[in-house]
Amino acid sequence: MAKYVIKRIVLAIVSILIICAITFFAMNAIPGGPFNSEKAQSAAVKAVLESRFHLDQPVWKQFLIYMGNLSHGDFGVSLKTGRDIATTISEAFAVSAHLGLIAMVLALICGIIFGSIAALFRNKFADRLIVFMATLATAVPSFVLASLLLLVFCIKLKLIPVWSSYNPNYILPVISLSLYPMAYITRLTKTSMLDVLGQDYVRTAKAKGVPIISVIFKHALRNALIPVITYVGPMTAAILTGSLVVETIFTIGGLGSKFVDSITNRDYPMIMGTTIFLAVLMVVVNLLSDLVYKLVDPRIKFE
Amino acid sequence: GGSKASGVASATSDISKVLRVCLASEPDHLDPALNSTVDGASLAVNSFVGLYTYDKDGNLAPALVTDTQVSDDKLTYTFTMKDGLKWSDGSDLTAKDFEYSWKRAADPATTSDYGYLFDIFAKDADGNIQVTASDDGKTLTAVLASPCAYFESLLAFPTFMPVKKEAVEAPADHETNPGSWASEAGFVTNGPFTLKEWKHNESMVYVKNPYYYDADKVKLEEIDYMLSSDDTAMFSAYNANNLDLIDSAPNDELANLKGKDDFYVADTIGTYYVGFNVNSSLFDGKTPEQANAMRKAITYLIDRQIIVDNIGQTGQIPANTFIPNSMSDGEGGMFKENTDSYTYPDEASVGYYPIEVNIEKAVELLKEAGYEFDDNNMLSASTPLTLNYLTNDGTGNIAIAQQIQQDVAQIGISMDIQQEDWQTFLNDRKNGNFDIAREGWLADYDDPVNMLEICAPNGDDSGNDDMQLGLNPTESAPKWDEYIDLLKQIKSEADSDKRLAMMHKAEDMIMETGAIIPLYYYNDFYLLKTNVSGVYCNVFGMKYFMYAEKAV
Amino acid sequence: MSEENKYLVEVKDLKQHFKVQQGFFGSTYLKAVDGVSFNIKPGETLGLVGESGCGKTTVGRTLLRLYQPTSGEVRFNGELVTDKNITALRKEMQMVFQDPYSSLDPRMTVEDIIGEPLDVHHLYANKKERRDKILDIMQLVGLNAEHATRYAHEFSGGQRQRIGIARALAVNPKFIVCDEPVSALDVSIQAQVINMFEDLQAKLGVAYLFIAHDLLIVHHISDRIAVMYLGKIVEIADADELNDSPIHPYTLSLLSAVPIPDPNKARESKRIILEGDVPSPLNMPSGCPFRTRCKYATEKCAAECPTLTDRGNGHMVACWNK
Amino acid sequence: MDIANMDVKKKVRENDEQAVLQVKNLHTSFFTDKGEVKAVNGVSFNLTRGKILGVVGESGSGKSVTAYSIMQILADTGRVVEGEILYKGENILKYNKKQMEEFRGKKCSIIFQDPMTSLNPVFTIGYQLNEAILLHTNKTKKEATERSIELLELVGVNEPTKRIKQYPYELSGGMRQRVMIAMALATEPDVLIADEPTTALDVTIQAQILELMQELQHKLGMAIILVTHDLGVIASMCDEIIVMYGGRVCERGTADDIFYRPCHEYTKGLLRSIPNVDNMNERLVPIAGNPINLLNMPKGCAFCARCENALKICLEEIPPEMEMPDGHYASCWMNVKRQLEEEGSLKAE
Amino acid sequence: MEMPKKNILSSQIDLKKFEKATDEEKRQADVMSESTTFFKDGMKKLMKNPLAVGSIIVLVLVLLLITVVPAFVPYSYEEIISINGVRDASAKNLGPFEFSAMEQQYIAQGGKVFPHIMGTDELCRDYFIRVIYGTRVSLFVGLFASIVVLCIGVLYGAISGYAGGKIDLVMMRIVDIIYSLPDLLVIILLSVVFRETLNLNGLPVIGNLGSNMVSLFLVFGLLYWVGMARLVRAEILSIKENEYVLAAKSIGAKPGHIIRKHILPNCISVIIIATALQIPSAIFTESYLSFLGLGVALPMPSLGSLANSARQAMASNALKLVFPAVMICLIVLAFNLLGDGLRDAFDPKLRK
Ligand SMILES: Nc1ncnc2c1ncn2[C@@H]1O[C@H](COP(=O)(O)OP(=O)(O)OP(=O)(O)O)[C@@H](O)[C@H]1O
Ligand SMILES: Nc1ncnc2c1ncn2[C@@H]1O[C@H](COP(=O)(O)OP(=O)(O)OP(=O)(O)O)[C@@H](O)[C@H]1O
Ligand SMILES: [Mg+2]
Ligand SMILES: [Mg+2]
Repeated sequence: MAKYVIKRIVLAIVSILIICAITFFAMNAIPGGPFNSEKAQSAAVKAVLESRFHLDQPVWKQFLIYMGNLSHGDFGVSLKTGRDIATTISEAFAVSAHLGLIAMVLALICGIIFGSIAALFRNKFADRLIVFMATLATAVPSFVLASLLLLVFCIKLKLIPVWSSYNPNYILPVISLSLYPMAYITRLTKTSMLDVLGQDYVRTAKAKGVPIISVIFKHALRNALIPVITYVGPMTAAILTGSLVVETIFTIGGLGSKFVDSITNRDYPMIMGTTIFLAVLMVVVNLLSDLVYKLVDPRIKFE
Repeated sequence: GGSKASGVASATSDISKVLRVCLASEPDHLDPALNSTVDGASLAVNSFVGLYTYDKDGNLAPALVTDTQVSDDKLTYTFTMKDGLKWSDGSDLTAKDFEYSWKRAADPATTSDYGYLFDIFAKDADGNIQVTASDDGKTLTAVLASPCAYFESLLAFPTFMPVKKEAVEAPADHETNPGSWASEAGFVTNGPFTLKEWKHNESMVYVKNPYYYDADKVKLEEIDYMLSSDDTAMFSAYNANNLDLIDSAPNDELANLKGKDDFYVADTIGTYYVGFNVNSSLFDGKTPEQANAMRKAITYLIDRQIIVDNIGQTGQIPANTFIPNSMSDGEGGMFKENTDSYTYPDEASVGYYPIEVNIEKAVELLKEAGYEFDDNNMLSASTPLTLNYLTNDGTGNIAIAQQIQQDVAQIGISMDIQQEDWQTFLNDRKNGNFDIAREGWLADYDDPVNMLEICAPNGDDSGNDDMQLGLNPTESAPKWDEYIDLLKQIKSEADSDKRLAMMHKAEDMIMETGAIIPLYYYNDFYLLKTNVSGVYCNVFGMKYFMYAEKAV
Repeated sequence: MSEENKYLVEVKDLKQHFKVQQGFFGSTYLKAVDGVSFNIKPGETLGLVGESGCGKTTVGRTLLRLYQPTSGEVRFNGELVTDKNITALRKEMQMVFQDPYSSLDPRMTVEDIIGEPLDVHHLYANKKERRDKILDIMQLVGLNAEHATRYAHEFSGGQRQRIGIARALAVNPKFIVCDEPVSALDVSIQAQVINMFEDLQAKLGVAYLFIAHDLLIVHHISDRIAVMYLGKIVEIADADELNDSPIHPYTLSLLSAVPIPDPNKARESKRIILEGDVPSPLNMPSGCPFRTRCKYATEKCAAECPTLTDRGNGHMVACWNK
Repeated sequence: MDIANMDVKKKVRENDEQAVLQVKNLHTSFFTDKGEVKAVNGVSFNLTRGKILGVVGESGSGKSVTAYSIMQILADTGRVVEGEILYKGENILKYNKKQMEEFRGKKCSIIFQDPMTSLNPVFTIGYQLNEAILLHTNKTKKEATERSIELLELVGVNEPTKRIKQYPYELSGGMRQRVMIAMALATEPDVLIADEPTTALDVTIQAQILELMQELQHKLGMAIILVTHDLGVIASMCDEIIVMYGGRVCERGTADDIFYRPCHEYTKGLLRSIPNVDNMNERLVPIAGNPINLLNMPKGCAFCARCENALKICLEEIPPEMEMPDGHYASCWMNVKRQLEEEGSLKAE
Repeated sequence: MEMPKKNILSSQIDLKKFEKATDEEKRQADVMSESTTFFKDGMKKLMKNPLAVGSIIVLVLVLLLITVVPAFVPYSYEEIISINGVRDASAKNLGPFEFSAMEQQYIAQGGKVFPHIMGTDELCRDYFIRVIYGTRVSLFVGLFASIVVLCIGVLYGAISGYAGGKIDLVMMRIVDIIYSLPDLLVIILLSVVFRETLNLNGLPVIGNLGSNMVSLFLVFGLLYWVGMARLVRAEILSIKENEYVLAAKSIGAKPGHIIRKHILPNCISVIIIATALQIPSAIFTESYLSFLGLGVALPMPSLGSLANSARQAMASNALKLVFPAVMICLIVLAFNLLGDGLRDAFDPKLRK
C-alpha cells in the first residue's frame, strides 16, 4: 500500500515535470510579455526588469533557473504585482476550495439521491422528470446560468446582495458551481444503479429477505458508487480550483480567475505556479479517489 | 499573510459614512510610484497626497505646500511645506520624504512605468535628479533641465506622491521587489484614507486617516471597493444598491442611462483613434503620396457620428484632430482652436476635415492611389482592397471594429477583424502585424507633447509608435526624421509661442500621413447615487472621494 | 520415417508462461502450460480433459500459435511450425471456439463469417465461386442456404456453433482444435454437434484435438484421451483404456466424480471426493502439482515432478506411486 | 375440452397432505419491448417434505423463472399472471411486502447458479451471513457471528473464523458456493431452491457440493428443488423429477419413471442424446431442430416442431396431462394415440 | 366429474389428427423470427424512445431553420439595417417585432419592412438573423470539432488499444499529461500559432469563418481528443477479448484486416454515441471561449458570443440573452438526449 502510493507519487512527479516543461516553453512561445504596455518603458527600466527576472536569458536557461528555485520551494513573485506566488495561490485557493467543497458535497448528496430515485422508479414519471431536469441542467452554459441566477435573485427579487465587502454572497456561486456536477452525478448514479440492480448479488440480497430500501441503500448503492468515484475525483479537482465564470460574475477572488488572468497578463511565474498547483492537486485528488475506491471496493488491490 | 480574518467587519456600522465603489479589478500596485493605470491613480489620490492636488472644480491647488517659488528662467522650483504634516502612522512627513520618493521613482531600479516623467529634471554628476530638501525638512528645491509648462500638474500626479522610506525599505526584498511594501493592507500613507482590509480580487476596505492634513473636512469613515472588471457585475451591484459609484457600465445599458440623475459625464483629455501600419504590405508599390491618399480615404469613409451615438453613447465628440479637444496649449488657452497664428486645414470644423462621411472624396483619393471604381462608386474587382483590423477584446472596441467594417464595405473594401487578448494585441501592434489597429490615448498630463510623443519611434522618447512611423521605413512610408528633430526641439523650447507653432506643425505632419484616424475624444462617465455629493474628478479620470457626503 | 509413425501433429515440451502484471510495476509468470507433449495421427481424435484453468485452452491456442509459445516445438506433418510458415499452415490447422456467442462477429452475416477465411487466403476466382463454396460448406454443416444473409445473433447456440465449424472447415483443414465446442450447448443440441464432428471426420478425414471438461462426451468422441492438471499432462491413454483402468489418482477421482445419467448406476457408484481446490497457477506447489490433493502423496512427490512414463500399450502416466 | 384442468385438480388433491410447497398452474410472463414473453405456462407440481425435486429442461425452458416466481424475485418486467403458489396451504402470492420478506430467506431460500457473482463483492462473507441471520432471528450480532461460523463449518469451509473476515473475491468458486449454501441454510428454511448450483463448477468441485447437499438434506430434512440441465446430476440426486420444455411441464414422476419409463417424446429424445455409459461408441441420437422461441410459440405442443413422431394434433392442440401409472404424469399426444390404439379406435401403424 | 381413465377420449376428438405430421407442417411451426440487423433493431428501440425522437425532431427543425430561413429574411447578419440604401441608425436595440422610427416613417409612406422577429442589436442589425447564423456557426463548430476529435481520438485510441503493452503504456501517459495541461494556455498558444501559420483567405466556408474559428477547431481537435482516445482504447481492449478476434487471427487474417473488419465495426456504435455527445460539449466550449473573448471571428456571430454580449444588457433587455441561451439549451439538450437514446439503443454493453 505505502509502496503503491510512493510509486504513484514518483510517477506523478515525472508527469508534473513534463507538464512544467511543456507549460514553460509554451507560455514563452505565446507572443506578448509581462512588461508590455501601451507606452514603451525606457530602456533602463526594461533592462532592470529583464535582468531581475532573467528574461534576458535564453528560455531553456530561464527554465533551469526556475526549476532550481522551485526545488527549494521558491515559486517566485508575480511579475505584475510583485506579490509572493505561493501566498497568492494559497489565499485564492482557500476561497475557491471553500466554495468548491460546499458545492461538491451538495452535488454529491443531491446527485446520489436523485440518481437512486430515478433508478428506482425507472421509466416512471419521477425518473423521466429527474433525467430531463438533469440533462437540462447540463445544457445551460455556466455563464448563462450564473447570470440568470444573479438576475432573478439579486436584481429582480433582491433577495441576496450582489456584492458586499463583509458579507459575501456565497449561495448563488455554490448553486452555479454545483448544478452541473449534480446533474452529471445524478445521471451517472442512475445508470450505474440500474446496472447494479440487475446484478446477481442484488437478487441474492432480495432472496435473503432484505427489505427493499436496505437492498438499495446498502447493497446496491455502494457498488453503484464505484463509477461515480471515477468521475468525482477529477471533478472535485476542477471545482476546487474555481471557475472563472462564477468568480467573474459573482466577484469572488478565487483561483479560477487568477489563472486566466495570469495567462492574459503573461505573468510567467504565476502561470507556472498555478499550473503546477493544479497538476499537483489533480494528482492528489486522483490518488485520494483511488484510495476511496479501495474503501468502497475491497477487490481493488494495490500490490 | 493577508488580513483575511473573517471577523473583520466594517469599521463603522453607519452606512452613511461608507462609500461603496467599484472602479475596476484589482490594481497591480498600490505604491503610487509604480501605478500605471487610471483606476490605480484614483486609489492613489485617495490614499496619498502630493505637493499639489485637484480641487472640486478640477483645478490644480496646493496641498502640502504653503508656498511655491519659481525662478525667472522657470528652471528652479522651491516649495515650502506645511507644518505638522504626518504619515498615517503618526510620524512626521517632511520635504526629505519627497526628496527620497522622487529620487526613488526616478531610479530605473524602481521600474516605475512613469519614471520617464522625471526626465524633465536636471541631473547632477551622478545622474541623480536635482531635488534637494532643506535640512530642516521645510523646503524642497527642484531644478529642471528645461522649462516645463506642465510641471505643477505633475506634482499632483501619483508618481510624484511621497512614500515613507522606513516603510518602503522594511520588506527584505525591497530592492528587487519595489512594490512589496504596499502589497498587503496596512501600509503607511499620507492621504485621506488608509487600506485596512484587502480580500484579493474581491474587495478592499479603506478607512479614514486621522493624520491627513485636511482630515477635518473628510466626512466619510470608510470606502469599500468592489474589485471587478466585469461591467455586468458592477452594474448589477450598483442597481441592487450594493454600490454607490461605478465608473463603467455595460455598453448596451448606456442608452438607457443617458439623461438620468445619477449619470455623470466628465471631460477627459484623450483621443480614440485607429492607426495604420505605414509599413504594411498594403502599400507595396505605392509612392508615399499614394499611400497617404489611401489612408486618408479611409478617414472619409468612417461615420464617426454613428460611432459616438450608438457605441460611445456618452456624448463623446467626434474627432478630426489627433490632439484632444480639451488639451490646453500651455498658455492658458485651448490647443484646438483657430488662432491668428494657426488655422486648421478645415477651418469651419476646426480640424483637419469635416466629420461628415464623404464617399466621393474617399473614392477620389483611392483613385489617386491607383484604385479603380465602377459607376456606383464600388471598388472594381481588378483592384481589390482588403484590410486587416487589429483590436483587443472589449465590447466597445469590437462594436467600433464592426462599424468600420461596414463603413468601408460601402465602397467595396473588405476588412477582416482580428480580435486578440490584450497582451497578444500589444505585441502584434508593437510589431506591426496589422494594417489598421485600434488605438487610443488618455493624456497623462495636460500638454500636447504627451500626444505627439506617441508618434516617435520607440526608444527613450517614450513613444509607442504603433504606426511604425520612422521604423525601418519601406519605400512607400513617409519620411520621419524631420518629425523626430521637431519633437526634440519642442521639448527644449522655452518660448511658448514658438513651442505652440511647432506643436501644430508636428500634428500637421502626423495628419498628413493619414496614418492616424481620430474617431472621437474620450470622455469619462460614472454612475453615482443621487444621495451622494462631493465626489469629483479631474480631466485625467482620477476620482476624489474624500469630500463625499452621503445623505441617508 | 516410416509410414505408420507419421504423426500429423507432434507437440514436444510445449510451454506457455504468461507474464502477469502484479501491482503497478512488478510482474510474475503464470505457467499456464508447463511442458506438454503429445502426438496426433491423421484422422484421429485426441481428447483433452481437465479442470477449469488447467491450461487446456492455452494448449490449443499455443499449438496454433495464436499465442507465442514460451518454449517447445510443434510439428505439423513433420514440418516445424514457426512464425514464418504459420500463415500458410493456417489453411491446414483450424480452431473451433467454446463460446458460440463471442466467437462470431455480431456485425457480420453468416456468409461473411464463413467467407472470411476464403477472403484471407484468396481461395476463389470470382464472387460466384465464393458464394458456391460458402453454400457447399453450409450444407455440409447442416445450415440452410437461406441463412446465409442473416446475422449470427439470430441463431440458436447450436446453429452458431455450426457456423463456427463451417468457418473452420472453409479452408479444408487437416486438423482442427475444438475448444469445448459443445459445453455451452444444451444436451439435446450437444448431440447434434457431436454427431456432426463425427460425420465430418468420417467424410473429410480431419484430426481433432477435442478439448472438453465433460468426460462422457470426450470419451464418446475421442480415440485417445489426455488428462491435464495445472498445466501438465498427467495421463494419456486410449479412450476406453483410460475409462476402464485409469491409473493416475487424479484421473481416478475425475472419473468417479462424473455424475452418471442413470439412477440405478448412480446409486451404486461411490464418488471419490477430492479434498480442496485446485491451487492457483500463480502459486504452484513444488514437485507434482497434484500432491496437495492426493491421498497417496509422499515426500518424493513434493521434491520432484514425475514425468510421463509408458505403462504399456501407449498408456502414459505421470505418477510416482501408481 | 377440459381434460387438462380436471386432471390437475385431482392430482393436487391427492398430494395435498405431505406437500410443503404446491405450485398450481403457474403462469409467469415478462413484458418486454418485443412483446409478452410467456416464460412459464401453467406449471404445477408439489414439493414433498424431505424430498429432492429435480427440474430439468433445456436452456430457456423456464426453470429459473419458476424458481424466481416462488421467491418473488423476478426482474421488474416479470409478473406472475396466473396461478397459485401455496406454502403450507397459504398462497404466498397474496402475501404483503412484509410477509414476503419473512418468507424469503426464512421459510424458503435459494442458491444461484453463479457463485462468482451472487455474493456482494463489497461486503465480507461474515457480514453477508450475519445479515441473513439477523434479519430473521432475534440473535444479537455476536450470536449471529457464532452462528455464521457454525454454518461455515457445517458446509465444510475450513478456517471459518478467518473466512468471515474475508471478501468474496478472496475465495474460490467452490468456496463461494458453499458460503451461498450456508447463507441459504442460515435460518433452516423448509424449502431450499438450488438453481443450477453446480453448473459453473468443475466436476470434482461439483461432486463435493452435491455430496454436501445430500448430507445436509439428510441432516436437516428440508425439501429441495434442484434445478439443472445435467441429467447425471438429476439421476444421482433426485427423488422426483419434472421435465420442462417451453415453459410447460412435459413429464413428471420419480427418477426411475423418467429414466426407465419416459413417456414424453422430449424426455425420450433427451435420454437418447447423451452418451450411453455402457456403450460409449454407440452413435448419439440427437433431437433435431432448434430450441423454441418464446415470442413465437407454436399453437400446439411446444416440442412439436422438433419431435420426430409429431402428429397433426400436436401442431394444433396443447396435449393434456395424463397420469401414467403411479404418480407419473406426462403431457404428450403420443400417449393418447397409444391408448387409442389400445382401445382400437385407431389402427396401429 | 371424474372421468374414467380408459374413456379419456370422447368422440369429439378427430382421429384424423392422429396422423403423423409431415415435415412441411412441422417446419411451419418452427418459424425463425424475422431477420433483423443490429442496426434495424437499434433503430426500432430508438424510435420507441420519446425523448430521442423528440430530440431528432428538434434537431431537424433547427436544421431546417438555419438552412431555409436565411433565404426568406431580407437581412444579413453583418449588415446595419438600411432603408433605401440609407443606414437606419435609429434601429438600435429594438424589441421583438418593433420598428424603428425610420421604418415606421417608411411604412407610413407605403413601404414594406420585414419584421424584426427578435428585434435588433446594438449595432442596428436584425437579431433574428444573427441568432440563426449564430446557430449555424455553433452547430458547425460542434460538428466540425467533433469530427476532428473523432479522427484523432479514434486513430490514437485504436493504435494504443490494439498495440497494447509498452506502446499503450507510453501513449496513455501522454494522454494523461495532455489531460492535465492548462487548457487555456494551450488554446491561446495554439490559436496564435495557427493564425500565424494558416492562410485561409482563399478557402470557401472556412475562410469566411476566419482564422480564429479554424484555430478553434484545431484547438478542440488537439485538446479534446484525449477523452475519445481513452474511450476507443477501452472499447477496443474489450472487443479484443472477444473470441471472434482470435478466430480471425486463427484464420490467418492480418492485423489491418482485423481492425478494419472486426474491431472498428464493433466499436463504431460507441464511437458514434460519443461523437453525438461531443457535439454539445464543443458548443459549450465555444461559448466558454466566447466568454473569454476567444470565440469566432467578427462579425460572424455564434450562440456563445451572442449570449455573452447579451449578458451585459441582461438587466434591461433579458430577451436578448434568452434567445441565444434557449437555442443553446435546445441544441445541447437535443444532442444529449439523442446521445443517451443512441446509447440505450446501440451500446452493445447495455444490450443483453
Ligand atoms: N492471455 C493470458 N494471459 C494471462 N494468463 C492467462 C491468459 N490466458 C489464460 N491464462 C491463464 O492460464 C491458465 C490456463 O487457462 P486456460 O484458459 O488455458 O484454462 P482452461 O483449461 O482452458 O480452462 P477452462 O476450462 O476454464 O476453459 C488460467 O489460470 C488462466 O487464468
Ligand atoms: N428478465 C427477463 N426478461 C425477458 N425475458 C426473460 C427474462 N428472464 C427470463 N426470460 C425468458 O424466460 C425464459 C425462461 O428463462 P429461464 O431463465 O427460466 O430459463 P432456464 O430454464 O432457467 O434456462 P437456463 O438453463 O439457461 O438457466 C427464457 O426464454 C428467457 O429468455
Ligand atoms: Mg478453456
Ligand atoms: Mg436458469
